[in-house]
Amino acid sequence: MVQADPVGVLTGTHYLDGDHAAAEGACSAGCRFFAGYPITPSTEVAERVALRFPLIGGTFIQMEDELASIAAVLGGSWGGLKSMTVTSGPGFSLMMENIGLGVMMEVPCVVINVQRGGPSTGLPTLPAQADMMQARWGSHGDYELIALSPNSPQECFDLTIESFNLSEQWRVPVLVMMDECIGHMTERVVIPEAGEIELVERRYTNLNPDDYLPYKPCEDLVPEMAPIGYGYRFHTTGLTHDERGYPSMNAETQQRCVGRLLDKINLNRDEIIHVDKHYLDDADIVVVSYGISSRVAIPAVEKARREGIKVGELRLVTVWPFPEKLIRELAGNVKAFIMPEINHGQVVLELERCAGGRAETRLVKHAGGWVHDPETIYEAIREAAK
Amino acid sequence: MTVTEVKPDTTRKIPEHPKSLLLRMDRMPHIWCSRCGIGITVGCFASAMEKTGLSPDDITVTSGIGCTGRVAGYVKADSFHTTHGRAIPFTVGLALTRPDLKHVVFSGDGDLISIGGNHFIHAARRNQNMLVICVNNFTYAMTGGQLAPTTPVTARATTAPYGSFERPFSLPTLAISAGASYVARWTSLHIRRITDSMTEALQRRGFRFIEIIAPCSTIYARRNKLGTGLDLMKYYYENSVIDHNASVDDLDIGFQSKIVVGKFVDKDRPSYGKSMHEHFRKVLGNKYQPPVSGKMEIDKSWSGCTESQDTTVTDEVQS
Amino acid sequence: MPESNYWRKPFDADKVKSPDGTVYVIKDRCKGCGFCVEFCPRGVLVLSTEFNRKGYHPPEVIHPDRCVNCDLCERICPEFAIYCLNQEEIIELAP
Amino acid sequence: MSHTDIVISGFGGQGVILTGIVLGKTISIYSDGYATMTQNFGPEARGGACTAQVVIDNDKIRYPYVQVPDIMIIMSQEAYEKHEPSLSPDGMLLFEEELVEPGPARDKIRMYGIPATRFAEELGNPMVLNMIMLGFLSGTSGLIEPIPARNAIAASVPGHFIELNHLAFNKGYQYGKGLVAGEMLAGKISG
Repeated sequence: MVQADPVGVLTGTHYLDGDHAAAEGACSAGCRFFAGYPITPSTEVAERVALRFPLIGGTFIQMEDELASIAAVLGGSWGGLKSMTVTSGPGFSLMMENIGLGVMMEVPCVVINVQRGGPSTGLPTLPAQADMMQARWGSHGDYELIALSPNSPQECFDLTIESFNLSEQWRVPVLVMMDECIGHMTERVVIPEAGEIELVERRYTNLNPDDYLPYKPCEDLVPEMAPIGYGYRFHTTGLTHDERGYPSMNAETQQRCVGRLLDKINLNRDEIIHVDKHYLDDADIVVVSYGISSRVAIPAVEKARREGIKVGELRLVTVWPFPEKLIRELAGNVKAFIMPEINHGQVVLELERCAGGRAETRLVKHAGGWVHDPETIYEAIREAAK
Repeated sequence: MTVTEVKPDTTRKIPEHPKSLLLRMDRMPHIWCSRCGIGITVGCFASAMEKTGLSPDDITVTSGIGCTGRVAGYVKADSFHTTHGRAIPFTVGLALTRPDLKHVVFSGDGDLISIGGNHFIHAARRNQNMLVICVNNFTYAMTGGQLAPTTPVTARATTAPYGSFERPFSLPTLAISAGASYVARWTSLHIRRITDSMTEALQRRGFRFIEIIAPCSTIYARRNKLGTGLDLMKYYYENSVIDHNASVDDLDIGFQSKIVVGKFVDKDRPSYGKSMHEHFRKVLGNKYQPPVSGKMEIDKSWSGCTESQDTTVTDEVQS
Repeated sequence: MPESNYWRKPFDADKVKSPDGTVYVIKDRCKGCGFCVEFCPRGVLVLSTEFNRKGYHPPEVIHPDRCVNCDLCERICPEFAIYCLNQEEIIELAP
Repeated sequence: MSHTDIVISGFGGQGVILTGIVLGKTISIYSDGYATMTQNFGPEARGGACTAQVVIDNDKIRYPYVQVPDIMIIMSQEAYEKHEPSLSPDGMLLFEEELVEPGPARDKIRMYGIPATRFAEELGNPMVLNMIMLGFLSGTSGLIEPIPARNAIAASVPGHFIELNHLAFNKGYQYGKGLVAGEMLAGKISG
């Protein structure tokens, strides 16, 4: 852990929307390369980065499209700078292939998706949480990555920094799954002193080039990186590769290569996953939610509590990897899970799988365009309590 | 003098291949077919590297997908084999974060000009700092011979079984009109010219483009009944015309027509990074913080980057 | 195999002392394209009748004395399977 | 500061969003409360109708949108027609009186009009109409105090516009105070 560079940290109390707060999070986290393409409702992130980067030693480039943006971000990260892009649904779809390349080449980088209603052009200016499964499965092949879900402008700042830390630690693209409501919601954002912001820096090898294998993992299953131009002369590819980074297209290497990419996240879940718990100790019913829906759920939970219903709230700060162990534990103790999502049932599928029939799961769905009415969630709690 | 026959990696008496410092000889034989021209261009690149005196640590090589997309895997430098069409934008990231290095994109016509065509014109427009080498064999070879944006009219492809009727792109024309600062075209027979162009272009800044017409023996030549790659090499000999001052109208390539080659553009135009730097310095004055680089402040004798940081011993591997 | 038609003989060829070269062939890397044979300006090479491990006919040096160490075979070989060195280079490159 | 839902609406160019930002800053940075501002953000907002919503509370705000507006700041007829029906029966309607012709008051709704655009022109810049409206909010409702509001304005507009915006705020504030004082004198409301 090192402390943030004060140059990028706009210490103070601000009144910012989620998009601008995320941009400040990137500046504070030491992100110094940004490539992006304008798309509503994420553009304000790029705009603020464009404004700020020339003042803090960053390089901002507006690329020709989202395909180029994510590719440039991967290049920028290999070039040695913390790199980020930002987009929304249609652009996120275009980025999918190279998010997979980021997973395969193990490139630390951050992708912010300010979610809007879909499919296709959908609702460019209105919120949804309908890209959650795309975040999980949108690129082809088996993979694991990390997705966080902030629920306030303050968290857009905090979790963007956290995303950079996670991506450097686990050498994986980290997705910040915001939504239009959070992105365009303005609230107080406190940016601390640089000395209070802890950053994870990239783990470069200290082996000699002759001894270095680019994809030989350490104990935590993460291989160390080599900087370019220092004699390592490594090769990296999106093809299935061996520890030398050379293509090796056979079933055995595939198992080893992909197996480790999955294991490095899955076996380290306890270290990666972060959840918020409220009133879980005596809960019969647990409302499981993430992002803006977690904020909207709280008034409903509190109202039900006041009426004597034993309901708790579990808020997924980390949505992917999913807190499977915790859900399995809870499923043995509670009667029902309720999940409000601004989609027609995505993360709830994972909830249901982990509940394994031991607790009922109920989806409070919403097609997007607005957030849930807390009353709807309250009704679902009452229904489940019957 | 007698013929000396050498097997790879055999006795220590035999000298190494002269290019073994620059190419990954541990990966030879490579995947390219017999009579394919790509290997020639890679050899020329290695020669150009020698002529410039650059170390492999001074360059990066990035490829997309396809036959030429495999070049990155054979060059003994930090090398990136990326996704289809995205070698140029990937290199935009590399070039902007490591402006101290030379960045080379080495890929095929389908990769760079079809799926990656938008990136090509925009990188040229911005004069992004990279040397783009395109091996043009008029077809998608790795996927089995489909129509490419370079396939000449009447040439056959698996997806144009009755011959192509689409007007192909002339790549130098495209690069020139998009604003590239260095544009040349050669065939794979012009080994010394290619080497000279690469040598020259490696030493320039901005967006530099070299097209190399090369034979695809197995797919393009066979489907079009043109003999083998050797016959295509002979065709290049007989039909290529060097004209450095050719007008863009002369640069179109018809089916087995003459091929105008040469160095068409070589001009000094500020690169993207330089324009950015100068613009901000002018507009922002001393508020401007020049971009940090990903280059690490360590001299070349250093043997590890993270001695001061916690590192995990790589010997203890779980896999 | 006839000598190449594609490369003219320099007018001062007899006056200039050409450097000697030694041709090396990594036979099993060769894919028998024939480029080196076809384009060698001095007709040093022919394709041999023997097969290498992959079933290709690698080149064979039939006129070693004619080699002037011009490097053309090395540069035009797509397989990195042939190269020529002069005496100094051999000493330099030998491990 | 009890829970208050505020809608600010007008047409693009009137500074609706900035009004929301300055109001939110006044509460959440220069006072002790919490304020969440959201905006109806859509292609139709460009030059057309424009609305900002501010939720104010003395506790952390969960549900971010306005549910039943307690206060409305209305700067166009279109905005009046669109939003007035949702105003709380005991809410407060503040309107630009030369641009909005309101219907009769419903229920216990308190209505105050101000010729803000004319005042802004008199101050030399029609763009400061929004800060006149904000001052008017302060003067009529007491929801925000002038000092934190002036601080929030100073932190939100370019340096050379601060003074003008402060003047605009004061103009609206005084006018609002005057209207309320007049009502009290007339015995319409009690202090």
